Amino acid sequence: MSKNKHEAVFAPIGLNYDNNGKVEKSVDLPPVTKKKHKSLGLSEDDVVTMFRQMYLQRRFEERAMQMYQKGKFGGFLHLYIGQEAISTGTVFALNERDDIITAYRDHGWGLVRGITANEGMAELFGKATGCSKGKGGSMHFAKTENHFWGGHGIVGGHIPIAAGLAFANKYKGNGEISCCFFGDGAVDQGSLHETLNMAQLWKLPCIFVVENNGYSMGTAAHRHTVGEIYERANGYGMKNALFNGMDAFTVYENMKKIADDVRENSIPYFIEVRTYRYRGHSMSDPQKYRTKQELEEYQKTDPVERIKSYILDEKILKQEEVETIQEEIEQEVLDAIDFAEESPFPEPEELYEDMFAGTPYFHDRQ
Amino acid sequence: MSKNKHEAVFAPIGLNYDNNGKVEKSVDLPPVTKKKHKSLGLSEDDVVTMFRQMYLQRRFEERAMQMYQKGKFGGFLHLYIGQEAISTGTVFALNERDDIITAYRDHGWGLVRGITANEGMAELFGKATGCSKGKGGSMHFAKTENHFWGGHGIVGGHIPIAAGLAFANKYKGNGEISCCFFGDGAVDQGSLHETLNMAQLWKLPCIFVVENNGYSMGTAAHRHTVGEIYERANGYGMKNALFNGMDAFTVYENMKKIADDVRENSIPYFIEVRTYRYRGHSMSDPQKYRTKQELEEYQKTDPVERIKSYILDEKILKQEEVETIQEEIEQEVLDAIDFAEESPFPEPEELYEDMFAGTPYFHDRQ
Amino acid sequence: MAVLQFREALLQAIDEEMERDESVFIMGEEVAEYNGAYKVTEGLLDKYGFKRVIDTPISELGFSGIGVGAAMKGLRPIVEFMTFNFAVLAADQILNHASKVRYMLGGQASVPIVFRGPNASAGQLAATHSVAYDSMYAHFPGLVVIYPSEPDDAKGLLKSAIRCEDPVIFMESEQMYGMKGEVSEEKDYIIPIGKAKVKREGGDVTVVASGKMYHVAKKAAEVLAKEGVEMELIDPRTIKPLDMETIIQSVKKTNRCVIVDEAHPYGGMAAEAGFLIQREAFDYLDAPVRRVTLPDAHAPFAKNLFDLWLPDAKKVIDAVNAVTYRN
Amino acid sequence: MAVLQFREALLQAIDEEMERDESVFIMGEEVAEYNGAYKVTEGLLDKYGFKRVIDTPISELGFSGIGVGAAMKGLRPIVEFMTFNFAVLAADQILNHASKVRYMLGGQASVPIVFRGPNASAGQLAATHSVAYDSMYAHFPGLVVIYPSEPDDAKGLLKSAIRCEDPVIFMESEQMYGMKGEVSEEKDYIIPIGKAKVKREGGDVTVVASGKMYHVAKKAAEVLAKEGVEMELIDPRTIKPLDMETIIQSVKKTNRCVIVDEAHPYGGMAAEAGFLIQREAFDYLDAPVRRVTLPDAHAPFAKNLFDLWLPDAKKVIDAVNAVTYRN
Ligand SMILES: Cc1ncc(C[n+]2csc(CCOP(=O)(O)OP(=O)(O)O)c2C)c(N)n1
Ligand SMILES: Cc1ncc(C[n+]2csc(CCOP(=O)(O)OP(=O)(O)O)c2C)c(N)n1
Ligand SMILES: [Mg+2]
Ligand SMILES: [Mg+2]
Repeated sequence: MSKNKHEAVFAPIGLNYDNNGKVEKSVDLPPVTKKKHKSLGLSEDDVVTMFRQMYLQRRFEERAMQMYQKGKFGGFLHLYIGQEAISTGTVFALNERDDIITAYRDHGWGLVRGITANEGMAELFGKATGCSKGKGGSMHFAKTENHFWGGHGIVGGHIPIAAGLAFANKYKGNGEISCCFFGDGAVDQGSLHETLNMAQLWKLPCIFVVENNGYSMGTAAHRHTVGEIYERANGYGMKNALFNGMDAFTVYENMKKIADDVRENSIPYFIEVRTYRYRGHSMSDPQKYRTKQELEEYQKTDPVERIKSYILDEKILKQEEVETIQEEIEQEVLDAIDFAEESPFPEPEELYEDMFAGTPYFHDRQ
Repeated sequence: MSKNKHEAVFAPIGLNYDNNGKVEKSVDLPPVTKKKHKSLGLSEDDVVTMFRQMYLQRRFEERAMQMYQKGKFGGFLHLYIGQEAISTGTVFALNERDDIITAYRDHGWGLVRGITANEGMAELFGKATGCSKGKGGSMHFAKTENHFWGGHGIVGGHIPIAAGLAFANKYKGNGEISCCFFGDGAVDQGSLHETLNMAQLWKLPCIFVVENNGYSMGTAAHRHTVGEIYERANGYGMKNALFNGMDAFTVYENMKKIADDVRENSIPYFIEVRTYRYRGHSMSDPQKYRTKQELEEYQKTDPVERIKSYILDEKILKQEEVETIQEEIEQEVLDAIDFAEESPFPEPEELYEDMFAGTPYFHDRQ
Repeated sequence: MAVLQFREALLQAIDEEMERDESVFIMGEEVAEYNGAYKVTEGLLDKYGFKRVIDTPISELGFSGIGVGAAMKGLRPIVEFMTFNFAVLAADQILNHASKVRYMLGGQASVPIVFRGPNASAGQLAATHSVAYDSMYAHFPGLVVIYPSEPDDAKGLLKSAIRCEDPVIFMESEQMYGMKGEVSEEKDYIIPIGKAKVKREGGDVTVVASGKMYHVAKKAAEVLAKEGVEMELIDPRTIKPLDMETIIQSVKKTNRCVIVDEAHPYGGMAAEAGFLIQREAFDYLDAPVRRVTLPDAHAPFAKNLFDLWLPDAKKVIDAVNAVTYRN
Repeated sequence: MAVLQFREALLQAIDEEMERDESVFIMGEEVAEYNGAYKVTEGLLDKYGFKRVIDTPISELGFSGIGVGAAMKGLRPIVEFMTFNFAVLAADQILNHASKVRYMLGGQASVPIVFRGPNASAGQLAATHSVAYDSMYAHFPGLVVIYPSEPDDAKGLLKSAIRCEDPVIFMESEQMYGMKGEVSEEKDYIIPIGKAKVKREGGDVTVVASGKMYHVAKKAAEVLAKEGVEMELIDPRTIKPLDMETIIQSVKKTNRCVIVDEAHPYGGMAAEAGFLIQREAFDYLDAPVRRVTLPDAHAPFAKNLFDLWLPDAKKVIDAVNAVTYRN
């Protein structure tokens, strides 16, 4: 490397080149809520369902990873592991008919919004029985009848689309709001700026949520975006919030309050949720950009373990009951793998299906 | 129009539909500097040159407008009239080798950076003797040997290019800075957001200046962009400023200070300069979106009249001397018209010139 | 038949469809209070109000995406670009989202949206404001591309576009907005997408031309007719689907073909149609298919260069002379 | 000759040019500390430091524009797109600025910039990650478009691209990065832009194929050879300038031609080359020119559909059979 000390440096310098050897934590987690489920308005059943949901997301992905490594399917596989409190807390806080849209790290969102393990696994395998008929794969889970609009692969591309969903909701006056999830990396896309300005100007009932998991691929957040992410909202006079995304209750509490405000006042909201991605960006990531210690640090705050402990500590369920749930879910996921394996691939003719809602047209089809 | 009071409204409502009849001023002008030329470090000669420059820009465009109306040339014609204090104050504040780039409202910038009236008028006429050889027309004045990089027609497109000029300056360590001018309308483009983030992250010596002239075409600033424009910088932790653009001294004072800071510390800066566009957006604009009173209000603060009065009040020149200058400039512009008229059109072969710096290539040229 | 300007025909189409269907709305720069940069939307705000006629900031990518999302959620947006040159900024939403969302989600969403506005050059506006983008969009799957040449086509096709269940790119021309023509007064006048129209019959040569180029070809036809050469002039009207059937049928009759295309040559509609003609009517061709297009060079500002740059009747005549071996 | 992976050949080219010229630098997502998403830039940061090897945010429009500005001010940027699918967001900078600035300013600035990265599909990545954009960029004036198929071409052409005084789109393939091939060890190995290479000689049919499709065509050639059909296989290497001279010369010999193109059919390189062949070699053609392309449909995820979607040797053989009337 160049020895010239006075030479220009552009991008901020990361872990492996930092002279002072100091390891900055990629995200600082704000405190979690101190409230118990009752004061949050959650029943014991709700808490158990939350746990089920989170555990399903976790095991679904851990098994999916195995299947990927066994070569059962191809394409990208971006795991949500570590971030499940966000999907789960959010979906509990929203109404069923509120719209959700996210990026390619979408399995958790799909499952919590009603894609079955079968439909999800089959989609990963590219089978006709998948939630998107095998057309979309891992990056395009969707269940629009449940107001989950996918799964999108272009970083930042779905941000204006979320505002469009909110636009339609306001246009129709249907009382529904829309909720857009994207990574810290997506914050740097111009689409965010254009959308925030219009959302604020037009008072669109839309919540923009940055799931800041510390990294955009191999680039730590402070190396790709300046300042504190939630403060970006200030430039637009948009209401904003920052909270911990490793605890489902914290997510639930905040999202509920914010969703009420957004719905009632038809306004947009900008949120930074701090979380951590346990796995590599996708399956091919050697993860040299972070230390093992850092990963372990965050794993101590694991959202699935946390809610499990809560259930046990609060004596909502006994250890054996928790284990039974875990076994049930394990079985559900294993069954899903069988289902996916046994499901048929799409018929060849399917290549030309689903392109058009109206009259299909294919130029020079031969 | 729909009678339903509860019906959704998206874009903020403008002049002709505002129920309460209140006419909002499109831009609030901050106060001008109280300093006199000496304490600003300007000589009497400098002040006279400033006046000459501003008067030239004014008369050049007034005559250009006439020529356009006479059908002497076609295309768009966006006049800078009313905004001349910004170009003039800035160019005096910058070093000669600092880079300037702007949008399509570029005549003033070209003239003050050394495009002669002849070269400018010939460009409008599409003649071979124009500053851009007649290839670019009104929107593409440029004189790159004087570090004026044009004249660009895509709203927001030249913003990252300005950062690129700054990047090159930092890369070369040449002590030059770059300065990017764009309208309030351009603030809404995603390119601004992406560029501000990178400029701040990479510490690029670049000044981003919004010439907020109250309108983006027919849309008042508050109807297309939220909040105060200069505050956008806060989201990026970028230094910023707001000042009056109807007074050359104010522009000079602020730009000088800022340019020093940017040069010395290799940082970006974001500025909102408040000004007013006296003419329509382009020649075909009926201007129904503003009142005559509003226009007249701003014309009272006319930057050319202001500096002229200053010169007389401070007895830098006598009335007759000012008149002589005005006559000289008038003649310069009239001569430029003759020059443009008499200049040849580009040779037909010129259609294929200037596309490539290296080996030219035209597919299927026939 | 009423005589209408092109812009009036477009306005009628939008107006009728907005009247007919509450879910149709229009947005874009200056479409509402300014009544449209080129007055296509004149009076719509007064009639339909702020909910359905919406001024946007200069945020092409953002408002196109808002359109896509609104369409997914059941509305029918008409998104006006001040010109398609600026839509390049929105290309990601058009190419990666509007056209693909449905397929990627296995048919779970549809995107009934119209992107419309002026295409190609409009006099001396120089390089960034003069490009014809119809061929570019036609290259990609899932998009209907329409570029009509006359007010009647414009009205009937725009109504079809607004009713289409899928994304449509609808292209106009600044220079044609004031052009007058007879427009059907049929109550609900619809022209099906994908049907070319033989606008002039002739046995000597087939000429294919759409949009502004149709008028250039027509002028050439008039000159050639005086010289005894009868042009069959086909206006495809929709660039995609491209009605090759009608074109091939004509070529089988005339055995010669010239395609006039406002795009640059490499891979434009002319290349595509020409390729297909040689493949499908090889044995019928008495001469190779020729094309008249822009050169592979940017639009210059200077009037004389601009006139050289844009295809004109003379170039069409030359090409016809070449395929009829008259030179 | 050294045997190198495609990615190594690219890296050598970049490394040599950075070594040779201080004004060359590279930027893009993950190019520096991560050593490149596909490891094309491995080791460059260690060798050249933070000034010349620069990680960018996910801001394709912004960093492309920074590249354009830096080029105008005398640097030679190499801008890496993680894939060209994401470059759609930067299309305004590429089409409206990089290629046009020089012309609009009457030659007062030049833009020696290379935009590079993987193009087209890379296995099952679904609709937004699988599009071939070479034909699209070739459509517009002022851009050189290169899409090499073998490591040797890649090295020699990338060096030429970096030295080119004008903007170049240099396209690679995720699926070819690991592919090995002999690469010249000549000291300063340069392949001139715009020259096709006849990579296999044969008298029965001319096949034109570049990039990933070259290998598909080559496989077809091997099968056909066993059946006694000798393919002349031409790799244009640069999509624009397209070396029609070499192609036409071959067609005049074989009288038959198939073009294999990874783009969608409408107005792709195949349409363009096919159009020009019929025009320039009309009397030499014993059969119409045929093409093998993607269908006019988006990339599906499912493996079986994806395999149907992507052109394969069988489709090339079918097309050759058609033009040689063997079916
Ligand atoms: C426009 C675009 N550019 C680049 C990519 C490649 N890419 C996919 S994910 C990714 C990182 C995104 O990071 P972040 O937004 O933080 O989301 P996370 O992966 O952490 O969930 C990149 C660069 C892409 N898909 N789209
Ligand atoms: C990307 C793009 N969109 C739209 C236009 C059309 N247009 C040209 S100028 C303009 C208004 C810009 O206003 P502002 O930025 O405030 O600059 P001003 O004209 O006031 O100097 C518009 C909409 C364009 N040239 N480029
Ligand atoms: Mg992230
Ligand atoms: Mg303005």
